[in-house]
Amino acid sequence: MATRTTESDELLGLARDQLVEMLRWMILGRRFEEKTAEMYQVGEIGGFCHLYIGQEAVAVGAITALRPDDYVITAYRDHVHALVRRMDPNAIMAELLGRVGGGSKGKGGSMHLFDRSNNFLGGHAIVGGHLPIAIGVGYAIRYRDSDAVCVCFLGDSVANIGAFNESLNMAALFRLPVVFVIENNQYGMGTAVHRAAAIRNLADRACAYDGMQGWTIDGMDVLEVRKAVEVAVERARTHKLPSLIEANCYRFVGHSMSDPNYGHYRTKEEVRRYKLEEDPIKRFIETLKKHSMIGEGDLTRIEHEVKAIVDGSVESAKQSPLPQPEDLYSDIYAGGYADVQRRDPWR
Amino acid sequence: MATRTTESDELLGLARDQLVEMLRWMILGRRFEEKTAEMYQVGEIGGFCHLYIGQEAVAVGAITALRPDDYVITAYRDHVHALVRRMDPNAIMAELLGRVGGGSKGKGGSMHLFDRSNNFLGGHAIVGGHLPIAIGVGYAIRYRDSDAVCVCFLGDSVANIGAFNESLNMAALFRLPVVFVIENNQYGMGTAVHRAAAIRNLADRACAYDGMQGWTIDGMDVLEVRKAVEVAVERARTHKLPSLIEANCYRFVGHSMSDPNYGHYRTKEEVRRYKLEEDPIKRFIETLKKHSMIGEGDLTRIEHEVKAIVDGSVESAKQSPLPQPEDLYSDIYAGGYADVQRRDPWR
Amino acid sequence: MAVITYREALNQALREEMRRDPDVFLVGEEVGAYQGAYKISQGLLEEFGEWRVRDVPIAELGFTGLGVGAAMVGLRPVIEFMTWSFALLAVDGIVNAAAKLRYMSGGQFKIPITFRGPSGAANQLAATHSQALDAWYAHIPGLKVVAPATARDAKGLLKTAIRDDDPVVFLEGELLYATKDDVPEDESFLIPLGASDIKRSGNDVTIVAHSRPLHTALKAAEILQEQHGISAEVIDPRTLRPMDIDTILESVGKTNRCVIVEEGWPVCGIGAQIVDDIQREAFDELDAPILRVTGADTPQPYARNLEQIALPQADHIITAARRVCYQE
Amino acid sequence: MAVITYREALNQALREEMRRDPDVFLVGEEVGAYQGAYKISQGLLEEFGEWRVRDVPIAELGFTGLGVGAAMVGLRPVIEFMTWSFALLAVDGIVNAAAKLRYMSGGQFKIPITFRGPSGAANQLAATHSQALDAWYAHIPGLKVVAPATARDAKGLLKTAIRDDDPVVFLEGELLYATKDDVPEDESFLIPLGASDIKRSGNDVTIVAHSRPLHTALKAAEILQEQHGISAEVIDPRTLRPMDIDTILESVGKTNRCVIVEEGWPVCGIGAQIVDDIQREAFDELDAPILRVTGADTPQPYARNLEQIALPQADHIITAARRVCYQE
Ligand SMILES: Cc1ncc(C[n+]2csc(CCOP(=O)(O)OP(=O)(O)O)c2C)c(N)n1
Ligand SMILES: Cc1ncc(C[n+]2csc(CCOP(=O)(O)OP(=O)(O)O)c2C)c(N)n1
Ligand SMILES: [Mg+2]
Ligand SMILES: [Mg+2]
Repeated sequence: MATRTTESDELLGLARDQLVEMLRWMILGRRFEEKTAEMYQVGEIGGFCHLYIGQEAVAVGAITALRPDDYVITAYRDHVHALVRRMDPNAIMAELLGRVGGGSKGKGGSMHLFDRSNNFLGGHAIVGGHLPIAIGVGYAIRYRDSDAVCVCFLGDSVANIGAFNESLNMAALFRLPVVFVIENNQYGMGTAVHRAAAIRNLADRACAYDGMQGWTIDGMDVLEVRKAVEVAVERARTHKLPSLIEANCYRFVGHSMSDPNYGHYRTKEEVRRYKLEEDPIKRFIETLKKHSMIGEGDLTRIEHEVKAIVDGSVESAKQSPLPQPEDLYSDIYAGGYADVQRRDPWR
Repeated sequence: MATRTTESDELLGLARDQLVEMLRWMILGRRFEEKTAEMYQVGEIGGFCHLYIGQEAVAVGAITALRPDDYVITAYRDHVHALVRRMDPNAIMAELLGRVGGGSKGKGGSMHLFDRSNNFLGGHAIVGGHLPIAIGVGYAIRYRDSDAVCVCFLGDSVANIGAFNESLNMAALFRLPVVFVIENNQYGMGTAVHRAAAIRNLADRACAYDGMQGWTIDGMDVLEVRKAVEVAVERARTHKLPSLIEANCYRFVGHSMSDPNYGHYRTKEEVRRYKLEEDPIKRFIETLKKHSMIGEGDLTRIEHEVKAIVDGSVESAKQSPLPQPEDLYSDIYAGGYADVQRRDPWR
Repeated sequence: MAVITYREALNQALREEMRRDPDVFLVGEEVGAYQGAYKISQGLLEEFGEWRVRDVPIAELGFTGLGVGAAMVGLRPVIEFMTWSFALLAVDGIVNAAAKLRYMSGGQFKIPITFRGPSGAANQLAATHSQALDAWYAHIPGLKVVAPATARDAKGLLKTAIRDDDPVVFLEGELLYATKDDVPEDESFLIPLGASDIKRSGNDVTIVAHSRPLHTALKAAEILQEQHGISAEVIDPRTLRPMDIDTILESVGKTNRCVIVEEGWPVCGIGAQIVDDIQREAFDELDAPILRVTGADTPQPYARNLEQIALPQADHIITAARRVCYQE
Repeated sequence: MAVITYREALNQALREEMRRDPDVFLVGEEVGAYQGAYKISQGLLEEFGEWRVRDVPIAELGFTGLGVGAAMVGLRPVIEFMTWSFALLAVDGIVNAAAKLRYMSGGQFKIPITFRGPSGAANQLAATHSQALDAWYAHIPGLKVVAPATARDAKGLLKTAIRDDDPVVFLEGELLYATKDDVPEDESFLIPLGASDIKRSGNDVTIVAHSRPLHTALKAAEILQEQHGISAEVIDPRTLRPMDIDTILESVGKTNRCVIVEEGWPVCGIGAQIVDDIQREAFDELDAPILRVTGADTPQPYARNLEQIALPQADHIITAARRVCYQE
């Protein structure tokens, strides 16, 4: 990719275990999404469903750099972020299938995953809608004098929306420990980044906020992502300064399950080339092999483990019952919703 | 002021007539606002009423740089922009008094002045709300292949709101002939600029948009404003490129008629110093005198003329009748509003 | 006449109006190169070029205002929201600018703009993406609100909306796009705003429904006739503001009973206003309380089975209709 | 008890709750150094410091979300809108985030946030600054909506709202801030959400009114009694969602007549829902159609004389009440 600046020949001083763990997350993410696509195609999953295939290096590189008490928030393309943040794969799959065993009891669906116990704050489906929420989390961290940080993932198109300016300005103004990670997968739906954003590198928009630092990295290189996020997290944790990282990446699949892989907006050839030359999993495996960190045996073992998890999640999800009609009215208000039957005797 | 970079010892090649005309607009603006304050204090004017006293150099420098077929749009602190854009002073004053002779027949008030015949597009009271409108005007100009431009005035606080990012990005992306003029009067209501904006010079936010150029100028110097706007207008007219000018200025009065001149947020001393040292009218008179462009006689004549206009506007406004009850329901829909009596028989 | 989809009908309306009037242009996310997220604008970029079919960044507030500004200086923008749920970011532009500028300027500026896009629930899009805020827009003086249920109405009403000199909120049914209907090919075919349409005649009960629930109501009406001997008259107001309440009153004058159906939430919904209007103007005609069938008073759930019961169902309407006929 | 203003009552409520619970904090434009645009937060910055009384840039969408995010991780933000008209920029955060997050997360996250600020018309602020969008927020499941008319209610209800675990939209009357009332000083004084209050007893007609129009209704009730021999019962629902409709039904059961007053626009307003509820549950009790007195169905005009007639007046209420009593 144009933005690949440094060849990650260093392993950031990570132990073999850690590196293999990262690879395992990436493969789990990939296989989970492939299974999700399958389940969508057979009609077990409905609604809008946005897959992360091709972008795994970003979530994995970033989230593995965090502590358990840090916070993660993202948009609707959220399955892999949730997974890597250790949300139970069974709960994710059950959510996709609309079952009570889902993280949101089947009420949220693909775009609205949440896992409170792992500080995974969603899964937000309105473009840019979660940026203000992220700074609120950063605010709460400082309010409590904690040294946690909040990592907020966002799509490239978010750089053009109003909430971006309001959120980044306040993050810089109040010195909030928030790391904004733009997943620049080159397109917002069918719109190439430069047909929407009047700026070459989105990270350069950090220039508009004193105290905010921005940098553009190769988001197909999981170690480069990890390194950048570690720096940004340190800025946030220690100096209470926000950052804006633009991770250039690529989605190998359509915008959502209802969109084609390519079409008016990008060529089949382009997609093929990225898959062939830039696949973050392939690239990471190469790096690891070069450093003799893994062998074929490890890969087989990982694929095996991952398959068990993924298949298990479907198995488990299918066992989970559908929500009951009365679940329609739970979880709206804290104290329940007594009054509703009066105006709504039909249900 | 800190940002006064060049002493405007040049008169930009303007003819004496033009220079005196500019001074005349400034003095008219000042006296009109003083009269407005008076009328507010005696209860003839109601609602929120934001005076422009101290900032005259910005509107006058910018608007006199325009052609009649250009467009002007601004926020709620709009009386002087309307005046300089040649809206009838009688219609402005009648509007402030809530009379049918007002530009909006008394329905808009101080914050919502409009003069279609002079391409004065308002008078908008929601902070940032008119920026998207301004780019729509720019869009229409290009749609029609016209070489008009749209000058959009905005307060300093607007740099922190969402619409700012959306509008500047689209202006740059579509190459719209829009000149954004930030009237940085150092405060958004009671908030000093740097308590709200995480950036030293607001004009530097142009850095976030390729094609946008930004510069910070001394907005108490009418000739510096005029020069900068001329450059920006040329960029827009000829090259279809937007600009962001930050004119540093100061309001000598409270945020609105219901706010004190100073208080928690700024000292009496600060206000005094600005009035003494930075008054844009005094400064312009000095410059003109230095170049022997005016004498005391001219000043007396201008004050005299201006007084006649201002007093005349009050005279005329007071003659204008109050709106009739039936006016409540006109100007809502193009074809009138036939149905209303049914649900609203009380009025 | 030709049988075409609601989607094609909207496309025809846009194309015809853009051909007819060079001031009409379309703005929205993915309306151009991508041919529209729901393909409503298919082929328009190719015919009219990028200044008249403008892809914009995801910036709902910004491009709403872009439309308002262009309208102020005489153009006739059509603003497409990818869905009306995203227009929540743009309500300031719609409510505080578009709806009020004529008034605040004392009539100096007309704002001939059409805001359109899919509204309501689709298939399991869940809470943020499934809402029918019809009542919100109907609440606002200065706006007109249209919600067609058939391809024919969609075409005739969109053409009228585009020609209208006021801001029109045009609510399309996301799940109606593929439905088909006989639609006049005649380019002069227009349907006036503010005219209800009696979609089915009947004598025993008046059912008022718009947008997708109209079809549910029609289905319910058939079952009511066949299984319960109740003859239902089904009226589609089509325009929610201004609303043609007279047609409804006339019907209620005949049936003396009324059920109102809508997909939106119940509290302060469209039906509440219709109830108010009917009881005020036809108090003595009513033989039973008016009942309402609405979307469930809850954020829209994702799970398919919950989503189904959250939407107005024929069963619900049948129960309500039988109740106002004192059959239950 | 002490006689204090509505403004002071709100200030007391905030102060008491902030003292009681370190998780409560206030966010808004000018709430700190400036002491509040309407001085509701007078003295709070000095007592609680800048992290608990936070001045923010003019960025309604941003600081609304800031509150929602802080609430997600356990704080109890109070978000002040300088006026509710500016919240139009923030409805996405209120409606698509705050109101839905509990549901979309299957109950994992509670959102204990209070959105508050002045609502409705003040003195000639004109169209963009004068609107009572009570019905909009009442329409939304997931929100609670409160609109106190007196200093006492303001204090008791704001304290309850802040302690409530759900998002509460708290609509203050801009023109009520200076009104005075007897208010308990006791820090444990709370008024539950969802409880109407009978502000005046009567037998001939029920008048329902909230926020500022309550006072207009009370004035009308006096005139009705004195000049027309009509004894009006005046009920303030105080909470618009959930609404205590039982108290209203009981009253209508006695009076058999009802007039509903609100400052907001008529179409799909609060009153429309109350009409719907009454006619559904007390159809046989009604001796006359329910009539509504609302804000005029128009953007708010600037001119003082027009503004006056655009707002509900005692005269309007008297006419309506006499009409439902068949005196006219
Ligand atoms: C405010 C808003 N407008 C439009 C949409 C519809 N929409 C969903 S995703 C998307 C594209 C977003 O692209 P990007 O931010 O680059 O993220 P990516 O999908 O590439 O991960 C659009 C237009 C939305 N969800 N929210
Ligand atoms: C969206 C919005 N929020 C808040 C307000 C209230 N308000 C009116 S003017 C103002 C200050 C604006 O300051 P600035 O932009 O610097 O302009 P100035 O008044 O200094 O000319 C505020 C907070 C508003 N009108 N609109
Ligand atoms: Mg993208
Ligand atoms: Mg300012």
